[in-house]
Amino acid sequence: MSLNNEEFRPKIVAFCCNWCSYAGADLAGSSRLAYPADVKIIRVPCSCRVNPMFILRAFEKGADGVILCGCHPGDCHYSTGNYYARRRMTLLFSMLDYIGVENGRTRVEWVSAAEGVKFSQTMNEFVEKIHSLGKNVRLGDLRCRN
Amino acid sequence: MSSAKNQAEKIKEISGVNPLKCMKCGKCSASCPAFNEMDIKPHQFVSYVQNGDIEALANSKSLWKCLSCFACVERCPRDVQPGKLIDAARQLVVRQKGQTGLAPEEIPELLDPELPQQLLVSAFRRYRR
Amino acid sequence: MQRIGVFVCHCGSNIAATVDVKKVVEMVQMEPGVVHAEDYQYMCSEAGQAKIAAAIHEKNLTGIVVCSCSPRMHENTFRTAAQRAGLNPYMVEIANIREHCSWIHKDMEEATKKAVILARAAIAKVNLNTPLQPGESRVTKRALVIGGGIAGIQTALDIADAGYEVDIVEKTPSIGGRMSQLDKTFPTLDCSACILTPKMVEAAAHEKIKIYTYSEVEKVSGFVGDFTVDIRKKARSVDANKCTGCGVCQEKCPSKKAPSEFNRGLNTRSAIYTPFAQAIPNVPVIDRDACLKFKTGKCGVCEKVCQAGAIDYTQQDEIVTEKYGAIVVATGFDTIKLDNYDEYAYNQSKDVITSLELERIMNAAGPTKGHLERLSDGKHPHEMVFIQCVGSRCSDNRGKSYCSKICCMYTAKHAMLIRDKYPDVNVTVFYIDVRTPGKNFDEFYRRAVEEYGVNYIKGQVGKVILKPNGKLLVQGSDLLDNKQILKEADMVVLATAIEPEPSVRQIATMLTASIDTNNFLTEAHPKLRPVESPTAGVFLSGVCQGPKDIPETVAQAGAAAVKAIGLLAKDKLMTNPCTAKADELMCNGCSTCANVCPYGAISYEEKEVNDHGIRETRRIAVVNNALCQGCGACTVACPSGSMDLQGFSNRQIIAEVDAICR
Amino acid sequence: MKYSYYPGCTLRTKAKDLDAYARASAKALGFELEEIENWQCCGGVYPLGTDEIATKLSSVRALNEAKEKGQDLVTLCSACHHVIKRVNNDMKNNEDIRTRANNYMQLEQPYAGETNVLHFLEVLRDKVGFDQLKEKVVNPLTGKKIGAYYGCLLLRPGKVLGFDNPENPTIIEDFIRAIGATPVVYPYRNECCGGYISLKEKEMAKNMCDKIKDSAAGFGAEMLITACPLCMYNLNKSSETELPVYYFTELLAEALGVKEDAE
Repeated sequence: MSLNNEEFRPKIVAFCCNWCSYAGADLAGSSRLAYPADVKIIRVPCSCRVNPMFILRAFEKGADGVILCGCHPGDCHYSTGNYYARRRMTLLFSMLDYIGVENGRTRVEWVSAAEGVKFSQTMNEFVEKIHSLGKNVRLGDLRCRN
Repeated sequence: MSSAKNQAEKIKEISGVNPLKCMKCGKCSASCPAFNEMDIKPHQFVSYVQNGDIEALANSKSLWKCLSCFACVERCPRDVQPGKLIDAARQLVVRQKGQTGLAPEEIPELLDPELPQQLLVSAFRRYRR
Repeated sequence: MQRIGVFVCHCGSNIAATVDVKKVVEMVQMEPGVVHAEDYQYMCSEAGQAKIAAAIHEKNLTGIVVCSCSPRMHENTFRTAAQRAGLNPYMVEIANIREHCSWIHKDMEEATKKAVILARAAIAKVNLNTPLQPGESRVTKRALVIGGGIAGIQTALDIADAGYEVDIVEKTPSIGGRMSQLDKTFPTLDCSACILTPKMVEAAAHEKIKIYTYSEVEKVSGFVGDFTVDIRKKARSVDANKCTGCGVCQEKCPSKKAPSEFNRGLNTRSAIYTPFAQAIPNVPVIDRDACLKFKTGKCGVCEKVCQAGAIDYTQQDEIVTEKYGAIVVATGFDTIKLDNYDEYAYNQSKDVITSLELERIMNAAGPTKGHLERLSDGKHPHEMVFIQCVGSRCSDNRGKSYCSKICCMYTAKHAMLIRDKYPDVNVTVFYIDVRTPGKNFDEFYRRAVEEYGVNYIKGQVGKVILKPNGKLLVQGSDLLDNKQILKEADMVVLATAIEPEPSVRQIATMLTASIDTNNFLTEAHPKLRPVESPTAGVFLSGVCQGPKDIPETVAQAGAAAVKAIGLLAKDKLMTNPCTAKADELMCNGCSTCANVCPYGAISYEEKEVNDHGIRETRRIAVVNNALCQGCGACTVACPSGSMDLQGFSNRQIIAEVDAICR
Repeated sequence: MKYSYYPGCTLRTKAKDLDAYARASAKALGFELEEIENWQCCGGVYPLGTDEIATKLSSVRALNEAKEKGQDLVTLCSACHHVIKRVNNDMKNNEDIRTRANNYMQLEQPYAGETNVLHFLEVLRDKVGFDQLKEKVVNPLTGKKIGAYYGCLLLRPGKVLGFDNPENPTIIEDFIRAIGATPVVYPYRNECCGGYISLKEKEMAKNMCDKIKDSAAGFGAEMLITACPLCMYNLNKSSETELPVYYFTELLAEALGVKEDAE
């Protein structure tokens, strides 16, 4: 447990596909649907562009949660990309669980360009979940810690 | 007794209803079989709660006329479910004021040989603490 | 090392009110590679762009980060500005500090912190950007319109008039769509058929337009400018080249019990049929589910009576493959099923009907020959009640959350027409709100009230009750009078919500066009690109994009046509340079990438490579840049890490991750 | 087949018929109703308030007992069915209520809505099957025109009870057909009879019952059947319209030829 009394502000990386979820996040923005500033979005062309390595990297660098958002199944701009993403992430998440990064720290969610409300809700829920899990220390590089 | 605003909040909490979802279509009042017996009509419950006019609700005849038949709950197109608001208002009155729609001394003369137990049981559940 | 300029936009107060832009400028200056940083009120303005150009020249910038609105909004603006100043446009990255920051956060300190982090991520990425050159692809100068209603017809006519070939694919036996089912149109009460049929004829006669009726889109591949589409021409069982359209077969057909789709099932039609008299083409189809010849093998009457010898029971479905440069979706709508609204007794009484059914009843070619009568007993009604918003504006999952938009106006039209033709009929309308935004619309509604004496009651109906005497009792609210009303009626008409024609889902999937939770196709931008799908080369026409009336549909159809023409007019298209690329030295030719590529863009070549001085021939993946759409599936599948995506490379994304987690 | 069975207070007293005919019919149809031990009254009214826990516990006890036996829980009285089904739904879907109720209950295994709650009519429809029932009928009630009176508690809220289409139900009509009689469909069959207020609001209850009976009679019904003792009492007591009301189980027992067994 950390001894400092500062409020825990999780670091959360959200990978969003350009066609659905990034647009959904834009819609959440233009509709002023708030979610915590802890979430930072990285734009990728498709959810299938997200290499499991990116997620491991994020945890290694101190992320407390990583969420991947793509188009709904069947609606992928590239037809099948989100299916690849789903399979890859299912595997990765079970492995993460095995090495001690709780399942709740990772999530895959389908958000369409029209679902600003869903995007905001999802992020709020996810941040809340990360808060309940607390700081992620498992994959952080101990040698980098002061 | 706490302020009207707190009571309105309490009613929202007990009922789980968000009155802001109401679009004032009146389908609840159009469905209510007890409409003509009510002084405050089902669709008005929403605005009374919104405006915090709880005193009027508490004194309303409607609390005791609602049949809990869920017609308004079933048909409400906005999922507001006014029946739950009415029930929560009744709960509030029963709990806080100790007021009831049924006094024990009234009961003997209301009884008849065929009266099913559940009617008494439910009357007590509904009308008394 | 890059020389990066960072430009922070105030966006008026949109950003500056919640993000301390000066602080962002101050903070990013410490980032590696940054040699210039400034803020300005409107970066996208002429003056803002000039600032970028000036900085490129003065500071010899090699990369740009603009902290502003979403890249979906102005990425192109800033890339073009950079290009004009001599920089490769792909050296520009956007940090989205408006939609993803200032608009969703309230606390200035927090929002500023986040804006700095988003800027850092973009800077980290630009540090690894490389100049990219877009390729070129060809444009097939022909358009496909899916759906042959008024939207599709209008789009096709406009594209054809501009000189391009257009094919219309319509799944029913005739073009015409919903508009052909309407009796009159608001707010001028034109006869619907009178204004529609000339357009249908014009489309059929146009030398640039080819119409595939009784046909469906089966498969779509390719991309903007170069789509390949399989169209299934369903077997008509009638040879269109021989048929003269005399109609004798329909008259003589002994199987007349199939419900008429055109009349909404209110009456029946023969097994061999054209949906309506003005059908185009005027060639019947045999409904094989209803035809005795197909069901029992016995009959063959139509074949015997056909003088032209056009009947062909052996006809098979046919697949036609065509190339198109642009695709316009115009699939239209249907009314929702009313099974969730049995309180209105639609399934219990024949005298409770939908508004579209009333259109058919009012129409001279309809099931009652245009006479207003109860379908239960054929009697003339004296009291009619209209119920608005049936299944619209519902957030309880029973109906649709949206306003269907057209119902208020067509109900006023129906009420007016009935009062005009049958002054003895009293008309009552139960409404929640009367919504009439549109030219001459409110005046139209007021005429229904003031000149025709239609009785409007504010309040929804709770239940329609059947009486033993065959009458209906409508139990509704009168909110202005605070009363519950019991109104006796002979007929009840439900203003039923409309929804996108259900087949649009499959079509959207084939086109990889996005669709919203209500199955309406999503536009590329809700305000600025309302007739384009986010999928390049796909355009939207009519109700498939959202509820609209005829004038709006026609306007949008024209707009979609213009966008399609704008595309077809080009000889070449610039392709997206953010394509996959294999590192020759790392690739071991395993074929994993080709297996996941949805475009078949990856092939393998035997190529001579120089691996640290060793020259040898290896099997290496080669990406066809014209086919690659840049999804990146191959980059993750690649076991050796050879495959990477230009513009979204592994190193770039990892740099962003690192910057965010720092 | 064995089911856990929750009779409820009224079936032990004023509505013994409803219960006895049901048991006799069940036997004839090849299933058994095993009364759960020490059941307590469900309270007669589902407590709508989100903060009410104690009033839901008796239902949870019954539900948990069925769970422990690995049986579905069958109810007969509309009110009991309504209350138990809704409490079960809360236990399944409402984390807050589930946690608090389990804190009170101190069960070996927490209860989380595992039990399947079935109304006797649902057993007939979904487990026995109306076609099967039809085959077991020995005294078909041919020619009898019967109106189904559903009332409110069995049907609403439709999303929770999932009993039948709440605005146009067919289960009792199908039942009537299965026992050889003719169903009479009338629009007030799912309108409230005012049972809950019949204790004090006599006039109001009378109006409502008259409406229902007049409508049914108007469409040609010779009798009504119901599953609810409260409706039965109210329709008989509050209305002067001559239209007999029976429990559906009585007609079932009659059709199956086991009516005497029950008496």
